[in-house]
Amino acid sequence: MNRYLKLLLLTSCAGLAISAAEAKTLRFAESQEISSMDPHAAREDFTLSLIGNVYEGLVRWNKELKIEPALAESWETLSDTQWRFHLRKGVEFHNGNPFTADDVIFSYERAGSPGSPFAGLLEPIAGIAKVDDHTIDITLKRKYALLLNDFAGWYILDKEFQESIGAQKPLDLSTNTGGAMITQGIGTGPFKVASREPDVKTVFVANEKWWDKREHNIDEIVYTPIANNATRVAALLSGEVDFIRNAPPQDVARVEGTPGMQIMRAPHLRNIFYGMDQQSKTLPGLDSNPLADVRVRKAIYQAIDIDGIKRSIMRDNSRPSAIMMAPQLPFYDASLDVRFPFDIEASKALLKEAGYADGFTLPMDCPAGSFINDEQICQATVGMLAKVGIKAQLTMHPPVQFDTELPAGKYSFYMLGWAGLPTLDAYNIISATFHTPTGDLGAWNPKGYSNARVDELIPQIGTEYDTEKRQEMISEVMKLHRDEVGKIMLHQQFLTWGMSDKVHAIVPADEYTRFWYYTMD
Amino acid sequence: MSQLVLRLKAFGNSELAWRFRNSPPVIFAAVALIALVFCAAAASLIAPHNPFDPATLNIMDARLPPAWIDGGSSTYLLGTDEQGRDILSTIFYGMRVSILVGIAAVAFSMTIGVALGLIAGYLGGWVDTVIMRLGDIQLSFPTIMIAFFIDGVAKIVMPIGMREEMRFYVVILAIGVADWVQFARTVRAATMIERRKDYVAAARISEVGNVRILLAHILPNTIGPVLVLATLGLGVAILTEAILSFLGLGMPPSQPSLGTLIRAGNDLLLSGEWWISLFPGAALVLLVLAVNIVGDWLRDVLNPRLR
Amino acid sequence: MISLLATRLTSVILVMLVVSALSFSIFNFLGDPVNNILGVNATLAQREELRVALGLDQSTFVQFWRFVERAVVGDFGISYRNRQPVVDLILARLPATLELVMCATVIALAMGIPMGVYTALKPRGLLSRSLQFGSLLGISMPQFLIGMLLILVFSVELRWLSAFGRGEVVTLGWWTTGLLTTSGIKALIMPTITLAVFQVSMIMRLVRGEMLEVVRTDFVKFARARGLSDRAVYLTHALRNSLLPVITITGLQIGSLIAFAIVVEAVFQWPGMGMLILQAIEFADFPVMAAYLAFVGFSFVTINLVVDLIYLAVDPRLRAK
Amino acid sequence: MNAIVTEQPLLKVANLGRTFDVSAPFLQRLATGAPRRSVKAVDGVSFAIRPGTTFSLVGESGCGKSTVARLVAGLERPTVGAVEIRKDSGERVRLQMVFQDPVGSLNPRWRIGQSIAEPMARKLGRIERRKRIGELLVTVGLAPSDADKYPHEFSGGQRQRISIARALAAEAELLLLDEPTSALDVSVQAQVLNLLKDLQQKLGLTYLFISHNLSVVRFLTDRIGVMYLGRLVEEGPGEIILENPQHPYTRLLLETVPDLEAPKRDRAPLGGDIPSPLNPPSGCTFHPRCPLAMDVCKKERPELRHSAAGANVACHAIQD
Repeated sequence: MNRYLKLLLLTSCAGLAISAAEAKTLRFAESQEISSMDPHAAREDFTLSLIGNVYEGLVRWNKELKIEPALAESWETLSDTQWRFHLRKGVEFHNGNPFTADDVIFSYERAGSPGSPFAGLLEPIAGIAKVDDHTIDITLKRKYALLLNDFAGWYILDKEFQESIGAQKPLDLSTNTGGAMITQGIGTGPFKVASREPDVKTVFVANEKWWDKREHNIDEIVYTPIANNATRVAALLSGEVDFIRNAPPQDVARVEGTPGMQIMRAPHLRNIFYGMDQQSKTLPGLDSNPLADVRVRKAIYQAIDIDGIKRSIMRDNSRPSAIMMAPQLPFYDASLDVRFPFDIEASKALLKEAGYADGFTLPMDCPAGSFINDEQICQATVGMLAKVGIKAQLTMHPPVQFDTELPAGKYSFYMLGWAGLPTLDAYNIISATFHTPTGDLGAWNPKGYSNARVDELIPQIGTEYDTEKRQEMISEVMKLHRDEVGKIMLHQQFLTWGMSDKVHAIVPADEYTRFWYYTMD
Repeated sequence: MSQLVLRLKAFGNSELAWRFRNSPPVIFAAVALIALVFCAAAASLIAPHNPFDPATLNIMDARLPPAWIDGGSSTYLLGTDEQGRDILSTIFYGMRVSILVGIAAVAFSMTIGVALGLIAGYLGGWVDTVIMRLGDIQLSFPTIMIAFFIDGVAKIVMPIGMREEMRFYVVILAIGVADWVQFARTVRAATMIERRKDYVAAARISEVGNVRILLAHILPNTIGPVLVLATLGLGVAILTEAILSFLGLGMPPSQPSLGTLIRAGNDLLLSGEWWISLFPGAALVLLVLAVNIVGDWLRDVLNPRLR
Repeated sequence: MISLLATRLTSVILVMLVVSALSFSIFNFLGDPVNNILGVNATLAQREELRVALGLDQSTFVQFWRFVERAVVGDFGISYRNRQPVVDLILARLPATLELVMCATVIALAMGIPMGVYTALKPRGLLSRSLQFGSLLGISMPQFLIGMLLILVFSVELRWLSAFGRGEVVTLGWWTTGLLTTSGIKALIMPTITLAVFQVSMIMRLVRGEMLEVVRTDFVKFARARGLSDRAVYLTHALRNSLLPVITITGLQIGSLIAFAIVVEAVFQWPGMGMLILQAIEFADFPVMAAYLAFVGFSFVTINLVVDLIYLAVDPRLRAK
Repeated sequence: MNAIVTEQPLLKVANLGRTFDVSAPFLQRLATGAPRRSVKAVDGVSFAIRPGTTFSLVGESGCGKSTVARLVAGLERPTVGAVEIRKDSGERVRLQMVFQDPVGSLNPRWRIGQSIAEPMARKLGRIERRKRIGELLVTVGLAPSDADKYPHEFSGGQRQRISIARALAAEAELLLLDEPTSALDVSVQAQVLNLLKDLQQKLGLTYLFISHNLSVVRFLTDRIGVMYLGRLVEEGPGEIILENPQHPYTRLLLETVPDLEAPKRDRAPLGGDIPSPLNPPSGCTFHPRCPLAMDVCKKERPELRHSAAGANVACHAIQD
């Protein structure tokens, strides 16, 4: 028994040693777990980012976050509401099946089916018609400017494979037909799913038959979720993983100071801000709503020492921002991105002018763990507001509760962050967080900022194809929102990816891990 | 007055005091405990800063190392945390919260446990069965699970603005509820013995009410083991609060306990700013250790079976 | 015996009902799983649709009743987060936690009993006093602190041991074990120690206390009077008599070990049931939470029962009653 | 019914019965199908005590005599029958009890002054109360300063004195003495018995005296009741029963009375085993041990009847 055990251990060790010498394995850890191998089952950025190496859409984002052809080689607009896509020929799914128009139509019907998280994304589409095996015509319900952006997040599945495993529909929690896609998935992408144990590890191997030119040299990716920040960083420092997304700012120096380790930084699309109830007549505990007064909002804004937060809490891994749009997005207008200065005296003067010379009590709600150092930022804000007489009463919420209560309009003053993913366009941001809540618009702006002109411009921005006109409208909305302090902007977070210096990665502003651009020494 | 002196003298000559004088570690622990409790109780008087007056915080002073290290400031003896709070002061204040939570939780479980134990032991019958079966069920939930429950319930019943303020009581409840069974069992067993004793019968013949019999006669005769249990429970309660903090169910950052401080410091463990996590951790271990040493000693000394 | 089983059976049913009723009454307020499933961009109509599909629109009572109905036949629904049947999920995570708990228990017994015997035999020795102090320290430190310190020393500084996960596991039927591979055993070391510290201290103190007490009984005094050496008296009589409470406490502690495994699993990213429940809470994954609670309640009652039965088997006096 | 009618008794017990439920727990009964079981600890006991006299209940341990005392004291509720301790005026007779165990009868956490004060009238002030405690302590032969001591500072005999003082504090008219001396050394026994006798003469107290020891009873009693397995088997004036016992059980008891000169000697066992009260013999419960047993004894239970000797006897073998 003992000898057998030893033998077993020896062979397994030897096996590991050999494979490590020959193949390039990238060991990757992040706090979250892939929700599902079903690319239509969860519309959540981390999962889409990771399984985006397995599946592809008609188009994709390149290194510079520009749209480039993927499964569609080219496209043209037949009219304002009709698009023709020419599909790439000779593409094979991981199981060897050829990629055809039927797969696109199947994937449209699947992702757009009722109950699918992607139904909203594909909502502008009226129908898809097959012209031939590699040509399709897409009819829109109305003029829509962001079709290609949306298509980058809509992945194509193999019709035959899906039918063979009985997963024609995504996310059917009542009958569990999606269960088949927990551990397997067939796409056309640069990596194939080799094995998967949920919450333990997922192994991807390179797709040798990928249609695109192989820039990467990675043979295998081993993904392990590690939820605890300190444990994850420890795993990197101890050499057990090669790559972690989101090294916490406080550990950046340690990682950089460790021989053989590096930090790669990039600004993230996400802007962090405080949202405010500007519609209620009164706030809890008060007989008025000071936040309805633009002077009070500006006073709070100017009381926040954003550079102090940047230095002490973010450790210089942030960029204070004035508009809710990252410079990496199209239509960004740098001339607008100018903050009101941090100025306690000005803040006090504004409060006095608004009739709150003695300050007031302000309920404040923050998520614990949704954004980088959210808790510390909120705590620091409490201290800063105290200096102008505003007594903020901070409550921290678990994200799941926060995300439920915030849209329900239960908070008066809250922290939120918005990136504009996966559309990568200002429309996504402003339609969700600037528009007066009506129907599906303004869902994340409950009782918040409301401006008739902004509400009028937002739908137009969604449908305008002319870039100059779009630029004008977006700038106008951004300026109005900034000047009226619709939100109190804080900063743009930085991505700080920690990795072994053997890894050569690219860090895009949307935080997606596009492994087909990575190489390892 | 002179009687008090006499009593003190009598106590000084008692076996308890003798054994105390002859156990140096216990003396050390007792002194440490008194010192820690004093620092906690007098936090607002002796702490060099008030970390909970947000208006006094200066984020420019954040993350300063302890005074004896380069870059440290003598204003902040043990350095500052990410918010610019003085670590020494946050430890004093945090210890106050930890001790209060611990004592209140133990007092809560003791009160419930003793009351139910007395009732079950005295009345017997189906009341006893119900209470003890309830205890069995209670024991089927680990403390952490109960904390999750109570935390969840608290979120239902409390309006958003009150959640943070009420957290103190919620945490006490969560820790306290879990622990009543051992008190109840101890007291019940003792009560069942005491209630059969003739002095209880004598009281009943003298038409003394049940409540008075329970409180004046039986309770004092069952309280010895209860107090030992309570001392030992205090250490566990303080530790439990720290564990709950780690899981995000403990005291909030706006009124941090030692556990909250350690949880916040946990994220900085690898950052090189070791003082933010190390000192509160050391304070917690020292506090619980001192409580446990004293409790342990009391148990040995007061346990008649070990005499 | 039969009455014991009958009493315990009622208590199992009671526990399960109370647990699930309680969990259901609070689930709806922990947060809405729909957000997590559909993402932030979902429309109101979509959210509503999914809520109806999941039955979340119905009253707590109806949801509870449906849960009980299905749970009776072993169907605990499908996890919102993992999209897997909850029973499969729990069974998949069970080996990791049980292996951890069992290893910790074995270590606790293997170290705690000799240490307890030793400190009872030589209460005044220096080693005894150090062990005594060490045991007090062991019950005075929160587990997550021990775990993080171990990681800091053995993973980050020395790079000897793995900071996370189970290493390579071998599958035996539905069970997975890390005990058959080097990496698996290396991965077990730190979590096991972290979990066992408290138990070692407790068992040591328990054995010591019980032995000191047994030694004072007439029975042992007679043995001594018969001319048996102290060592023989302690090891044969005293130890045997003090093992009964050790069985009880060890058994009962297995339950709380499962609970405390939550903390250890969170620190070491151990893919067991503790991680599962933490993730479920984060995600508002009600089916997993309900099933986990029911499962933990069930194991507690079962363990209690087993302990009682062992007690009956070991102690003939109780059987006579 | 052979209730003994006496003029104006202070305590009257009529057909008193007390049954204890000794069934297994409900679930066990359910599982094993076992029936409910009960024990008749006291069964159809009747007697009365005139003011200022002593009535003694005698029998082996487990015969139900202590239960009678507890029923009289109101510590237990009778299953059948009644205890009448009201005076003609309707006023309730004040009663107190002195217990067998001198350790358990006083709350160890209370100073004895506090224990003695417990049954005192509520209206008494602090100083009066203190004074009264002192008097009572002197009455029972202790010092007033003893009031501040704790029970563990006293000997067994002293503690019984304290219990008596507590009984007197309530101004009790009826004292239930439940083996008050059986836990004491013989010399101390005598002191306590003398004290009781003195007090009866001085204060005109009425005693219900419970004892298994006929030699102690002899010292104090006016009437005697002999109990066997929950029933009175013989009842009558003390001198008659002690000098001329009729019931075979009483005779047996008297034969085995320990000699006062050799008190520590083990008593000779009674012939035969005491039957289980759970499953009492049919008819006369004494018949398995009775030298005079006849066929009728196994079938019919004898009732108390007046005997020629002057006592009331429940025995088929004793004819008028």
